[in-house]
Amino acid sequence: MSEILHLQSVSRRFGGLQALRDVSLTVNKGEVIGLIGPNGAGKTTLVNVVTGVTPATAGTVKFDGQDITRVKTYRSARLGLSRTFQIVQPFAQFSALDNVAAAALFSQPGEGLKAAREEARRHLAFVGLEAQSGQQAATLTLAMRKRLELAKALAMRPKLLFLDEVNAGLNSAEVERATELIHQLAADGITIVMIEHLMKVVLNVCSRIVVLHNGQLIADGQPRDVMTNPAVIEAYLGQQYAQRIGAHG
Amino acid sequence: MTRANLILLALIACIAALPLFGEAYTLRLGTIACMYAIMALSWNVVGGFAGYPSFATAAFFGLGAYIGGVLLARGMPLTMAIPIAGIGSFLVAALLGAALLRLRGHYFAIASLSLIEVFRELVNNATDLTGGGMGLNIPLAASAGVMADATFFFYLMWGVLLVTAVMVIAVSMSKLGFGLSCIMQNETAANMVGLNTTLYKSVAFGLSACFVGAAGGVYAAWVHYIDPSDVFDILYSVKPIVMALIGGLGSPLGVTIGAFVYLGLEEVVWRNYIQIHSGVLGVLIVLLLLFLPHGLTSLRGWRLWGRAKNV
Amino acid sequence: MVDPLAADTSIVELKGLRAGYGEIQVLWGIDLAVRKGEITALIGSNGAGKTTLMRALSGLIPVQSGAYLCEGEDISKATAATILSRGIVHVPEGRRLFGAMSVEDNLLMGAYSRQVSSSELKRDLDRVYTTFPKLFERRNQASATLSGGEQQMCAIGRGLMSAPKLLMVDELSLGLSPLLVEQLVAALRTLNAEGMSILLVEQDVITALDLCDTAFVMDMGRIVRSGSGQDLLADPIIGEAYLGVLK
Amino acid sequence: MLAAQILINALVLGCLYACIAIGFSLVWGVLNVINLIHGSFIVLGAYLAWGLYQGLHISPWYSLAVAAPLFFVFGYVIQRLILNRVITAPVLVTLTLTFGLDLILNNAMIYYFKADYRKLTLTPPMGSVSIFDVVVPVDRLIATVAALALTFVLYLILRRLRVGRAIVAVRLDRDAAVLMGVNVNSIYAIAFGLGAALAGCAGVLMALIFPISPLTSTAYLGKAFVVCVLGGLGSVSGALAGGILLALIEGVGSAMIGPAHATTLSFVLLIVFLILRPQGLLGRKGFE
Repeated sequence: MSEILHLQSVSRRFGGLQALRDVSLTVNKGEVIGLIGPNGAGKTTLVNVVTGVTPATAGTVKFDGQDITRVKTYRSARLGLSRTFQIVQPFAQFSALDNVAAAALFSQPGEGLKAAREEARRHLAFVGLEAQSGQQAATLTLAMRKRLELAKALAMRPKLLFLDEVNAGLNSAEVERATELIHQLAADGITIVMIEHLMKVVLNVCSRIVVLHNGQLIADGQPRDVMTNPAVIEAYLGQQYAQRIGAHG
Repeated sequence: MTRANLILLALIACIAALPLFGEAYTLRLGTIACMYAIMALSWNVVGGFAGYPSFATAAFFGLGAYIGGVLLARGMPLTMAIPIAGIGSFLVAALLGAALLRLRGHYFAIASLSLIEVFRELVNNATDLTGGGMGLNIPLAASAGVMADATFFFYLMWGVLLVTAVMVIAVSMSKLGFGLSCIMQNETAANMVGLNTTLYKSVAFGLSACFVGAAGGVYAAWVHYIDPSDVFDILYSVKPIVMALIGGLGSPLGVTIGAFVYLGLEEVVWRNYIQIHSGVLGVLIVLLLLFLPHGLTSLRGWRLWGRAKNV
Repeated sequence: MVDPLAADTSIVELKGLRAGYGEIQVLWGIDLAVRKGEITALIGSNGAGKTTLMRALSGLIPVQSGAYLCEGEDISKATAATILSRGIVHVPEGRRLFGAMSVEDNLLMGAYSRQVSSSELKRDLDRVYTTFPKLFERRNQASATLSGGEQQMCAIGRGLMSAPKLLMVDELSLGLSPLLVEQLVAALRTLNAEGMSILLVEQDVITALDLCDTAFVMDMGRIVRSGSGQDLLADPIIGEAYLGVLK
Repeated sequence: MLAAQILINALVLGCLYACIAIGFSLVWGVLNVINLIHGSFIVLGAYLAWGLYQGLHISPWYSLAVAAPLFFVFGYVIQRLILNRVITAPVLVTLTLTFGLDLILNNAMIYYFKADYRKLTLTPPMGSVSIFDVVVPVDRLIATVAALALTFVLYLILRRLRVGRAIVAVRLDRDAAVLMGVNVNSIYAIAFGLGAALAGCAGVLMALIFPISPLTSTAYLGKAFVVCVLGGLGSVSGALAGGILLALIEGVGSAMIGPAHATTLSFVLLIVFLILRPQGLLGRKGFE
């Protein structure tokens, strides 16, 4: 497998707070990685560092062989790095269609608005929002906005896709549907790194799990190994949860 | 092209007929109307489309006036001096924009406001070039009589307005306008979809300065004499905002109508309350913001304008 | 559904409460009762409306319709200050400490709206310091410089300074290590044993259900289940939907 | 001795600048409103001192006691009746509104007092003293001490009084303050009133030193801007640091490149500072 993303000793500080500490991580093409850890462990910061929103204070980030540590967000987006936001970030006054069209339009230089809208329609169909394409983004339900976020990310023709809590706030049926979409994307060859709290989804979808705790990487490996790793149980899952997995699994 | 934009062009075309009814006063008013509309439309690019509260209009109006004025005073023909004033303003604004537009909200507002101060002081101190606080005399372009001059400068200002309107309409229909709208709604997301926000904002800032600068150049030639406190007047920054607020932010037709309505109010106030005109202007601003938060469009809610056009 | 005797035994009761932000409605008719002297837990996934419910209860957002009763009296139109004066105290999600103020100043802000003598204030302060000795050590330190767990202690302490009858804690365990959570849980148990009613919103469902007497499960802005903590822990549907337990 | 001269002048002037800026900073920090009337408030305060001295022979030191409550009420009412209605609106609206209010007040002053410059001259004059061979007029020195005292009074109000703690709390976290039972609307009005009172008192002190005219209001406002940006928003210590820094920059700038460029320099610095270090020199939140 060839690597697509490589983090070397990445750290990020916010004033006195060390949000990421010496994180090294390699993501290979075609993998689906689950990034887990307690709230405040630095998962979203990690995504922000890679996408250039808050650049690393130390260490290097390489994407597709290119050093992108100091590259601006819009550039890394054009290189094929896209993400969804934990707190959805729609263009609130635009229609769903124009939201996705914006993503297609600006991530591919040279694209025209008309072609971008055509393409957007396809992505909306893929996430099941065709019927809402003319609706203003602010008026969509949370579940729909989450899917809109996904459609936007896809319209950027990503090589690597970060999904930041796409299932948060969704009910079971919606989660199932989102999981199906992720499976489909993985089958299409998109490399995915997902931050997720629902262990059911993580274990169902991911081929590898990475655990962050207090800004440090404490485990990285096969799902079953990680779930039985004592450090992970201590920091994240808790004894009771581990017992339950033991009992059920 | 949307209906509102077509109406805007039609409106501007109608104004061109003004000299037919012209006396000197009408022409003077018409020239100022065009100048105000240029300012309001230009401000709308950065303030309405991109959502950045710019108070820099006066800075670029003054800059353009001085670029134009100095060149004219050195004997350059009008046909070259005005475009240079516009292009010069565009370049200065675009460069400054790259730095200033990293700021948001209050901080951007203050920074743009201080540009006026900085430019004025620079002009004040470059006495050799600009005449400093003594002001700058600009030779008459072509003295063919009072009326002919008035008509000439009216059409010159009108021409700049037409170009400005075409620019603004073109922006609103282009990828640039779409991008600015993205920036206004959610800049983080705009960056994340691969939009070079710094570039877009700088271009928008440049465009908002370009035609204001050109108008400044025309103004300098028109009035033959400028001094720093006259052209770098903070009111030139606030007026376009008030016009845009009257007409409704973001709509080119709205802000143009806002400019005309504002000028009408200003004329009435000037004539009747010369001593307290700026105070009355202040009252107008306060009343507008408190009672018509969405400009004239708020009136539709009162059913007074039930069948009025959708501005 | 609602116990006719609830007015006597419940400190807070909601009947068909609706609330939201501007045009967006989040809560679609909430019925629940928080009984005096009990620990009540509110669980549910992210975005189910738990925090919105808390904000409505403390008056940060207006109640759009429905009844909000405190000890039998309708306070659905009351301001945040009035609600606070009834002893309903909200420890918000994310702690929301006044970062530049010292720990002690934060605690004193908790007593802002109480008209009490300084000796009484001193006594309450001492009580908080007894409950959380860590805070005493750090009383002159700016609260922004505290660790996550200490911040949560400070936030709860600030809540205690408002003399609560009902203490509402939103996301007790957020971002804290299991050990710290255990300490905080122990502190809440003690407060409850001393007679304080507690309403707890919690992401960590197992902790919440273990701790509480009664629990309500929220989903999509509605209460979808309720019962004792132990019953809900054993409920297989809850297990699957909210605990993420593997089949 | 030039260095000592510049330094002492900067300290004296810096305290006055801090006093000019402190009310502006308070309003900006607590209400998140840039109060463009601030400059005219200061000028109005100066006229008050001038009028009381010329008309009733009341010494400016006593005028402070008149100005503070008067301006407090003035500010309180303006906030309650006008500003509060748009307090949640975007920057553009609040800024334009305070600009409109400033036009009204400034025009009223021009109408009544005319635009010419007046001077409040104490009789008999207070003379001057020399500190380390640097000559400083006594009235200016006393004004400086008074300015420092006013700044300190605000610090005490915010630090010791219940209402002061509430103001700080609202500034730090509005929602959390509501949860403590703070009535935010009333705190906004009080903070605006305090801002106005500080401006009025600053004006009284300015009357002792500078000529009085409605035309000077923008200069005061400009100083307030620069001080806030240099020192960081919303702290007493930040305003002091910003004030002294600004005075120092102006002093050194005047000495090196001539007084004509000093203002330009400070505004250029303002823009540079805004871009590089928007949190200001001290970069701390709150009024601690």
